[in-house]
Parts: sequence; C-alpha cells; structure tokens
Amino acid sequence: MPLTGTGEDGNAALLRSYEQLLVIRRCEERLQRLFAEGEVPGFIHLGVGQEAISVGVMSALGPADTLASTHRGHGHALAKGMPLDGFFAELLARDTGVCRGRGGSMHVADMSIGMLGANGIVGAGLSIATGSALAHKLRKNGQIAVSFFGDGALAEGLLHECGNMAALMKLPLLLVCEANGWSEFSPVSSQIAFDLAKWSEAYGIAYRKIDGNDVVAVAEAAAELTGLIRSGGGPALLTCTTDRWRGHFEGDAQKYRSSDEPAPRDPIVVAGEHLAAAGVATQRLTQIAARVESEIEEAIVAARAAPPARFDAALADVYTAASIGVAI
Amino acid sequence: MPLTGTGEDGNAALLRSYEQLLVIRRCEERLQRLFAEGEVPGFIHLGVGQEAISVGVMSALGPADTLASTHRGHGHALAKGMPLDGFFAELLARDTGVCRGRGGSMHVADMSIGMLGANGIVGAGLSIATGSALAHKLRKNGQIAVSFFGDGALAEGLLHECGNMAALMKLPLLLVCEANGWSEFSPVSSQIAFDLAKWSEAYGIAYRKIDGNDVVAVAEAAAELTGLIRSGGGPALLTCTTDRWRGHFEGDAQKYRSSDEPAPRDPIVVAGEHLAAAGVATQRLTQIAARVESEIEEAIVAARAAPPARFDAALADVYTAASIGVAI
Amino acid sequence: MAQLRYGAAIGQALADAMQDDPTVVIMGEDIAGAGGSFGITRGLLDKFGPERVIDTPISEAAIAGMAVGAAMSGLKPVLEIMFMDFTTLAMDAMVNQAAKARFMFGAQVSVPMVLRTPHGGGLSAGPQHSQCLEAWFAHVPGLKVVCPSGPANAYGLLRAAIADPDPVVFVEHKGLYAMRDEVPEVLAPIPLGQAAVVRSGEHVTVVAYGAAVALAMQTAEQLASESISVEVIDLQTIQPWDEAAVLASLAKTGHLVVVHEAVEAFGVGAEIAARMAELGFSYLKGPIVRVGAPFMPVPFSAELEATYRPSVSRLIAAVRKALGKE
Amino acid sequence: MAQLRYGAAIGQALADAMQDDPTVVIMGEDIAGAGGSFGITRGLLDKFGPERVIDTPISEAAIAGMAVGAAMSGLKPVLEIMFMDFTTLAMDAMVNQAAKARFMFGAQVSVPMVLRTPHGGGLSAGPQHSQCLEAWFAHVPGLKVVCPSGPANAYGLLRAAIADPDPVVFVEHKGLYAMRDEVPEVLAPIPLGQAAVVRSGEHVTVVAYGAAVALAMQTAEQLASESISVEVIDLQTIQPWDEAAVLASLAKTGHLVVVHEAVEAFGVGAEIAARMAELGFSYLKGPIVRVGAPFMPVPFSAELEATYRPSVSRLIAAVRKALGKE
Ligand SMILES: Cc1ncc(C[n+]2csc(CCOP(=O)(O)OP(=O)(O)O)c2C)c(N)n1
Ligand SMILES: Cc1ncc(C[n+]2csc(CCOP(=O)(O)OP(=O)(O)O)c2C)c(N)n1
Ligand SMILES: [Mg+2]
Ligand SMILES: [Mg+2]
Repeated sequence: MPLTGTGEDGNAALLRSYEQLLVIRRCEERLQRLFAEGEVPGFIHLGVGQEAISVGVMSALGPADTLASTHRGHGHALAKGMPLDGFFAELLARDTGVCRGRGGSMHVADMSIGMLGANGIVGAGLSIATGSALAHKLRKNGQIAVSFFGDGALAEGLLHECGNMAALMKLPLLLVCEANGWSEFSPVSSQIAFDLAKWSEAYGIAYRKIDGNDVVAVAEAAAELTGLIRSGGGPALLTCTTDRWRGHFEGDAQKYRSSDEPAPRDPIVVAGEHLAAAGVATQRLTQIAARVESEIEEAIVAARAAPPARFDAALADVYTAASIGVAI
Repeated sequence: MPLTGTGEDGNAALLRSYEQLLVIRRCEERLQRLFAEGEVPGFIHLGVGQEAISVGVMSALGPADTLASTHRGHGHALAKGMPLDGFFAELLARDTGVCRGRGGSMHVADMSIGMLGANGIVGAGLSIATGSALAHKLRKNGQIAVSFFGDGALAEGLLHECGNMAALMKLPLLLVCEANGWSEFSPVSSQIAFDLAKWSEAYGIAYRKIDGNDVVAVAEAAAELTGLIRSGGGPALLTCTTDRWRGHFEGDAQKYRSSDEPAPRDPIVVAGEHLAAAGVATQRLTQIAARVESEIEEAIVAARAAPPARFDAALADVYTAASIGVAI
Repeated sequence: MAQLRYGAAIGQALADAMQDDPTVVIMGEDIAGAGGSFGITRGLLDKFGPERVIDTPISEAAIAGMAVGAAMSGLKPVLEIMFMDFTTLAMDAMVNQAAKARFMFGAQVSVPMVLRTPHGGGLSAGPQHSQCLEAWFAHVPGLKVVCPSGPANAYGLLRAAIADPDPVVFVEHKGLYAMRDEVPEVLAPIPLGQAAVVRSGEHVTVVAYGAAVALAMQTAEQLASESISVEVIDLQTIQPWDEAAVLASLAKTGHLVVVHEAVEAFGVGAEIAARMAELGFSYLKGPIVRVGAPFMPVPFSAELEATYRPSVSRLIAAVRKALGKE
Repeated sequence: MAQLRYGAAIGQALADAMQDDPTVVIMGEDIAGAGGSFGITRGLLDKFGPERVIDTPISEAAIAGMAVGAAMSGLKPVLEIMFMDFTTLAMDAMVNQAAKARFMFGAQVSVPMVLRTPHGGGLSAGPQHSQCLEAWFAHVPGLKVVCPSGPANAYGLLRAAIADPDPVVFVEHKGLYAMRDEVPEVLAPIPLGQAAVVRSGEHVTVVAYGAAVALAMQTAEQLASESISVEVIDLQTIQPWDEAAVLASLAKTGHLVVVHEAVEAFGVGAEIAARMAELGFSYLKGPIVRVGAPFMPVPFSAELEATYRPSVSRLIAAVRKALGKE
C-alpha cells in the first residue's frame, strides 16, 4: 500500500512511518550518549541516516513475516515493532531485556514479531532468512522472509549460495541491500567488483534500486517486490542507497573519511517534506516528536530500574531443558 | 598457439594432444579394471569422455603455470605432465606414488609441474587457484593459475568470493567449468538457477562457452583467454560442455540415468577426425596408441613391484620438521 | 527380537519421525531422488514427497544456515552433510547461529534441528573423507552431540535427537551402515545424555562410542580368557555426556581406558579422562589410558589406514597399561 | 630492557618478518589502509605498499583458501581473521587444505602460512565476538597452534610462526593488545613447541597460556603469602605442546591445575590433564583440576562476562582443590 494520500487521514501510514523514523533516530542518538557515558558497553553500530530502509521495508510486511538482520540492526528491530522497554533493557544488560542481557546490540531479537535477530556475523542472516522463507513456503502460510545486509556483505559466499537456492526453490524471500558505501573503514567500491543489477539478472531475481533515504520510495519498491514475491514469483532484491552518518561503530574516529563527502539527505527531513507537501501540519510532527522523546526516556528509566542480567538463568538457557553440563 | 596445421609436422601439437587424450583415456580404463578387481581402493571418479578439456586447456599453459583440480582430477594431472609411474603407484598406494600412497585418486598432485592437487572438497580448488594467481601476480613471474571445477560446484559460495576477488585484484586466473550436466546423481539443471554467461558479465569476467569434447575448440578458447589473462586483463571463465560417460564414482549403478541420453561425442574420435582432415595417416595414430598402452602397462608393473606406503614416513610428514607429537 | 541394519535403522527413524510430526523435513545433497550417498534416505521421497525430502545444491554453508532459519520458523529440519569432513563448511551456522540462538536471544526460541553426518574410516576414502570431528562440536555450548554404536541405539537416539528442541549433531559411522544387529520389537527413543553399560566387569572400565564400542566388546571378550574383567560403557551421547555412569564404573573398577577413532590429541577421550582425573581421582588405581588415532591425517592406503585406526590389539595393550600389566 | 605493548610487539614482528623476507605478505579485512580493527597492522601499508599489505573483501573462506594457494606458490601469507569467531568460515581451508597438504601430497610441499586471530572476552563483545576456539585447531594434525601471553613472546613466537614451514594458527588475546611489558633489547624468535616456566614453585603446577598466564602469576603471588608455592608454566605453543616441561614440573610438585579462558569442556586443558593422567599418573598426589569458562556462550552483560571468565579467585579455589585443601 502506498504511504501517501491527502490530508492527515490519508497520510496515516506516512505519519506512522515518520514516527518510526523518529523513534529509531532518537533511540540511536540516546544510545550514542549512553555509550559515550559508559552506560552501554560492547560494540554498538548505529544506523543513523539509514532509518528509511527499515521503516519503508517494514511497511510492506505483516506481523508474521520474518526478517534476519545484521550487526547494524536497531532500525530493523524497532521498525518491526520491538518494544522500547525490552530494547533499552537489552542494551543496558538487564534481565528484562529482549535477550535477557545476553545478546546486546549485535543480537537484539524478538521472535514474537518475526524479528529473528541482529547478527554479529556478516552475511549469516542471508541463510537464516532463506531458511525462514523455506519454512514459510512449506508451511504455506503466505508469509515472506526478509534478509537485510550491507553492501560490504555482498562479498560473502552466502549471497551466491542463497541467491541460487532461493531462485531455484522460488522462495518467498526479499533481499534488502543497505548500500551505505562503506564496509567498515573501506569504501565498498574497493571491495566489490560486480554489478548487483546484472548479478540479479543472472539468477532471474527481480531487482530494484532506489533512494534509500526516501521512505516513500522504499515503501513503494518494497510493496511492489513483496507483491511479486507473495504471488509466487520467487525472490527479489532491493538495493537502497543510503549514508552512514556515524562511524562503523561507536568510538570509531573515522580518520579514513574525507571532509568533502557531500552532505547526506536526512530521511526524516525527506519524510517531513512529503508530509508537508501532502498538507500535514508541522504542529502534528512536533507532537509526535515530543511523544517519541518521552516514550524513549521512560524506557530508559525503566531499563535502569530493572534487575541486571542473571548468570544462573543464562546457564540454564544453554539447552532448552535442563541437562547435564559442567557447572561453574 | 593453434593445434592444427597441415601434414604431420604442422600437426605436431595436435598429435601430442591426441596422445594425451589417449593416455588419459587408457589410464582411466585401466583404473576402472584395477578398481573392479579390488587392486585400487577408495573413491575413484573417472573423467572418461571429458579428456579434451584437460588436454586443450593444458596446451595453453607453460610448465610453471599452476592449476588446482577436483575430485575428478586424473585428466588434469596427466595432461599437465604427471609421470605415469608416480600416478599408478599412488593409486596402488605405493611409497613411490606421487603422494607416497597417502592421497590416492582424490589427491594426486605434482608440485614440480604446478599441479597443486586434486581435491576432495568440491569448490576448494577455486580459492587455492585464486591464491596461487595472487602469488603469481605479486611475484611478477608472468604465470597464471587455473581452477578446474564441475558444473555442480557452481553452487558453492567460493565461486562468488573468488570471482569477486579475482575481478577486483585483476588476478591472472582462468576458471574452467567442466559442464558434464551432472552433480553426482542429480542433473545440474535441478541445482543451478543462474546463467553463467550473465554471471560472468556481472563481474566483468571474460567468458567463453565451447564444445568441451573438441580438443581443438578447447585449445583455441584457452589460448585466447590465457592470452587475455597474461596481458593483464584479469580473470576469465571458460565453460566446456562435455559428458560424463561413467558413474559419479566407480561402483555407481547409475539408476538415475535414462537410456535415451544422446550418445556423446568421443573426444578421441573428434581429435582423430581433425587429424585425418589435416592429412595425418591413421597408421601414425595406431603407433601412438600402441606406445601409450605399453607405457601404461609398464607403469602398472612398476607400481605393483614398488614398496607399499610407509606408516613411519607418513607420521613424520605431518609437520615439515620433526616435532613433538603423539606417537601411536 | 527383530534384525535391522544400522543404516536402515537411521532411515526408519527418519521415516517414523516424519510420520509422527509433519514439521520434520529432511534436506541435503542427493538425499531425495538418489536416497543419499549411502542410501540412508532411500524411499523417503516417495513416501513424503519433494516438499519434505529436499535435494539441495552443493552449498553446505547455506543449507546449514537455512536449517537454522527454518528451525526458528516452525520446522524441524534434519540436514544431511554427506561427510563429516564437509562440516568445515557449515561451522558458522552450527556454532555461531544454531548453538547460540537460544542463549543469546534470552530463551525466546529453540533451534530444533539435527545435522546428520557420517564420520570415520575404513573405506580408503582418504584424508578429506574420513575424519572424526565430534570433539569440535562437543566444545560448543548449545550443541548436543550423539554417536550411535549399532542399529538399536541409532534408531532410538535419532528419534530423541529429532524430538529434542535443541540443535543436535548426529554422528554416524559410515563403516557401520551395513552392520546388522538385533533391535527391540518396539522401537522407541533413547534419551540423550545417557550412557549404556553394555558389558559389566570388575577390573577396568572401557569407555567407547560409535564404531569403537564393537572393538571394546571384542577386547573384553578376549581379555575375559585371561581373567581380566572389562566393563564396557557405550557413551551414546558425547555432549552432554553421562559423567555419572562413567564415574560409577570407575568407582567400581579403579581403572579407565577411553577409546575412539578420532585423533587422540584433543579428542573426546581427553575430556573424559580429564574429568575423571578430577572427579574420580580417589578411585583411580592406575593411569588413564586413551586409544585414538595417531597425530596424522587419515591416510588413503588401506594398509596405512588399518594401522591408523584403533584396533583390538591396541586396545588390549592400553588395558594392560592401565592395569599396570605391561 | 625496552618496553613494548602486546599489540605493538605483534606489529613489530610483522614488520621485521616482512623486512627480512620479501615473500611475506599480509592480508585481511581492513588491515591495510585502516591498520586493522585493533590497529595491529598500522603503518605497514606505508612501509611495504599495497602489494604486500592487502585489504580484502569480507570473504573469509576465500582469503583463507587463497593463503593456502599462495603459500603453495612461493609466498608466506600472514592472514588476519578479525575475530576468532569468524574462523568458522575458514575451517575448510585450514583443516582440509592447509593442515593436510604436506601429508597428503607426500611431502612435496609445505604450507608456510600463519592465520592470526584474536580470541577472548572482556569487551562485552558478546557470544559471536569473544570465543576461544583454539582446541579445534589443536585437534587437527598438520596445524600448529600458538598463543602468546605478553609482548615478548608475542614477538618471538610470531617471528617463529612466520618462519615456520607449516601452517600456524596464531591466537592473540584481544584484551591483551594494550598490555605493556618489558621485552629484551634484542628481539628474537622463540622456538615453537616450547613452554616457559615463568615462576618456579614446589607445591603445585599451574599450566596456562595467553591471558590466563597473568591470572596464574597473580594467583601464585597471592598463594605465596599462605606458603603455597606455585610453579607457573606458560605453554606458549598449544600444538605441539611441551609435554616434557609439564611432566617435569608435575614430577616435582605432584599437583596440577590447568587454566584457560576457553570453555572448560573439551578445551585445551582436557588434553593436558588427560596426558598427565596417563604419563604423570605416578607423580600425581591429588586430582587434576581445570579452570575454564562454564558451559555457556560468552554473555554480553559485562557483569555476567566477569563471572564467566576465569578469575584469580576461581584459580585459587582450584589450586586448593588440587591440593586437597578445600
Ligand atoms: C564474517 C564476518 N566478517 C567480518 C566481520 C567484521 N565486520 C563487521 S561489520 C563489517 C562491515 C560490514 O559492511 P556492510 O555489510 O556494508 O554493513 P555496514 O556496516 O555498512 O552496515 C565487518 C567487516 C564480521 N562481523 N563478520
Ligand atoms: C564440499 C563438498 N560437498 C559435497 C561433496 C560430495 N561430492 C563430490 S563430487 C560432487 C558433485 C560434483 O559435481 P560437479 O562439480 O559437477 O563435478 P563432476 O562430479 O560432475 O565432475 C559432490 C556433491 C564434496 N566432495 N565436497
Ligand atoms: Mg555498508
Ligand atoms: Mg558435473
């Protein structure tokens, strides 16, 4: 379904998307501070500037559709509907976190909404999503699976194995490449020698490339491709060009970046322009912004107050049922 | 250099190729019997019917060029110049075998002629050849590396990783796909969903597809592509269509094959026709055949008489220098 | 008592599991039309159709990862990796994904998958088609590792593995596929994590699994004629293994030998020996002796391979050493 | 005595090896322009140029296989795999190719490559960026496995590893990169396969490697005040490990503890304990006790991870247990 219409009602979907963009942005901005202040440990990869991809793709998914994410997975999780409480509690390593404090940023997951997990292994989500798509197909549940991956991940062999497999089995799989131009500290152009459009064509995989900073464009392309997929057309690949505003991870000094990179387009500004053009009052946006901020602060307060992750519970969750194991 | 000319002299190269085809064919036919009679153990994958690929490609290589082979590697080894004595001694698990009886059919290797080994892992040779090509490039020795692989191996992720890598680094690498239409017991069409010509184009890899049962056609295409590669053009891919006459391995009852497969063209017959057309007398070919047969029988006699593989020597060769290890 | 071959028992377990549970699917290279490289899955395609018996391309990394994703999405995939040597290509999926998912996602999900794969030598299959790599998987928290020694426990353990909510690496010995033995009339699952005392004895405990169990039994038979009474324990499950059973036996005999076909160094036997050298130290009346493969790749030569693999004579020597009767 | 950091010592060893031998090349993800994720290879691109300091795409399987092919073709590649957890993607190249080539090709060729990779926790890097998987590689005949504990042996062992004709897995501890310590004025290779007695003692032998060596030293220090005299052995090389050194120490002390950060079950300590429970049985006066990670993935939570990792207090408890002083 298209995001845009006229007036506030006609733009309910776009307003929801705008709110999601804001949620992701503000969550990550807060994480950035929490990390800088030492409250959040570990490797934190922020997707600031890339939010429209998560939000646009998710607008084409139902709650039971599944997705496999990456190391830069906050946006995927939040756009799919991960509750803020569980999200922040996880990053703060609380027992109330979505992963009970054992996974952290690189592993946020919420099975209840089909979010099969962020992943610390570049490319791994490709095969997990392909397997999930296989399950959907065999269970004939009408669902689809989505694999998000970066443009650096294009170098992994699983792209090929899963592309071939999904094309062969006509799996209901949407491949979403988040093309921010960077693979860690290196430009992707120094690592990838193949053309993804031609590549897709070789496998008979439907391909679209769009401006990943425009949530409306992403949503439209996602709607088109998921439509194809749901009608049994097999896998499709959507490349969303975007920009990584921050370092590869928090703490990255980014010496490798030049100061004359063109200023990126802000997905939130772009979405705001769409809303303005459709006649939605700025006041409405200000209200949303205020609500988002307060919800986030509440989640952080709740996370801080929550009990810390528990070692005994962790040890008990290695296997599903308690089994013989080496106790500490 | 082209294989064909006029008369016997002008066809020296083609005659050499014809002899190599015969050597490979007769060696494998003998192996087939030795296996059936229980003298050769293990998994034996014969390339009967596919000989022209090895011979044609090798005609474009120098002695220092390297190649990584497959589980079906006898032809590659013999065409590159592996001595018959060492070859048969290996298959008969003798101490005088090329691998001193530790590798057998799936691991025949001869480093002195750049034959980096048959390989029991489908696809593994791709990365070994790519690494060898890297070494050639960095050592600026003008050599190239060749990776042979089957059409079933096209499904492995290394095809993509190495294709991307070689294209990116402009490595002197020739990829040779031996397209016999089978991946073990399954038709390749049931496993591979992508088009290899389009695939190559996506990576900017030069591509040719030829009749792999015609040694002249293979040699010409190999000469063209190795020429491109040696002039710094980066990797190229050559698909050689061919036929697997026998089972996947010796002992395979081939219940999965239908009796109405079209009769394959015999590379030896094809080469003989080329020679006849060029005016070479059949008598010459009969002489060659007799010599080949007797050389093979001599090699088998020698192998049978050779001492068996030695356990102590094997144990000492795990590391290069004797080191601390667990003795048996 | 009925008779069944080891390979057929595995096939039967797959068929029965598929019959009982529509979410069980099997996948692998040439397992459908061709019935598997070792014929284990023969007949299943006809019975259950191509949606549940899935031939895949030669893409080990992908199919293992797919099994994880499918297991997280409502199926119970049983994946065949044709030779255990090829699990090298599937390690990320098994180790970083399957093994960790339950733990790292806070117990939101289990990964009910089985990776079936044959290990072991005896076929002159050479260094890349004969390895026993089960110790790797046993070192990874979150995976279970099983290795049956005969038709009866091949059936029972596989049923339990498929029913188990966690990822299981089910290791078959390719040299045992043709082994024929008695099985109970009514086949039933055998709980994971439990060893079986397959011969009771007084003087020395021999712990084995897989093909080594038969060796241990032959050894016990031979040594009985010298009045050495050997207790043989079939581990059945390697992770989590039945520490209590081994400890109880050691408490009785005071002597311990562990045997397997895998390389001795850093193999499964090391863990059993180490654990008993701690927990069972007070029972130990002699050195713990291991019998495994020497520190070398599996050689192609049939002669060399025969020397390489554990044998009754090596096991007898080990028992003597453990008993101080060298 | 000069001072050097662990990370800088590794960088220095790379630079010196490249200086001395033009066939040494280094490759890995972001190791050239960016100097590596942990900054270890910083400066090498400027010194040796892009032909010898090679940034690669994210293709672990390919680059490991390429290292094998390059090593068979006249180079000595030193490959960086960014986290040891990612070696799961490079297992085929290491295990089926690099480890086997010399043996299975009848000693026609050696594979002089080094795979450098950091293991270990302490950074809240979570279950897929903290694992210690060295036991896997030690189980594979043909590979050597090294793990330095400080700047001096990081330098010396890496020089030896690069000079070694066989494939070496060189395991660094990411938590040690910033560790500063004394190194000899003249840096030299340290032979592989030799342990170092880093503190001599009378009552109990503690065998450690990598980051656990510092723990063992602190433990020894603390226990000295209770008149328990601890001998600390830094294994340095895990495969082939220095059995003679451990045995000699055990012969003196009669008690053995092994400590490492890897999961205890089926870890490196198992082999050492098992071997000593055989060879050293007559010297043993008490149980062999191991200290390792519990049977669970590495948790993200800093608090949980601190409990997870071996500590001085756990090591002290283990020593007491070994000595029967619980
Ligand atoms: C298998 C594996 N190799 C390497 C890494 C280290 N790593 C983490 S993110 C990353 C770059 C990924 O680039 P891209 O896929 O474009 O995602 P982006 O970071 O740009 O979102 C690398 C190399 C990893 N986590 N996993
Ligand atoms: C990694 C790996 N997977 C599976 C196998 C088992 N296997 C051996 S050959 C083969 C089929 C290969 O087909 P293709 O590459 O076309 O070569 P062909 O046998 O036709 O020459 C398979 C699946 C293997 N040896 N290695
Ligand atoms: Mg990127
Ligand atoms: Mg084929």
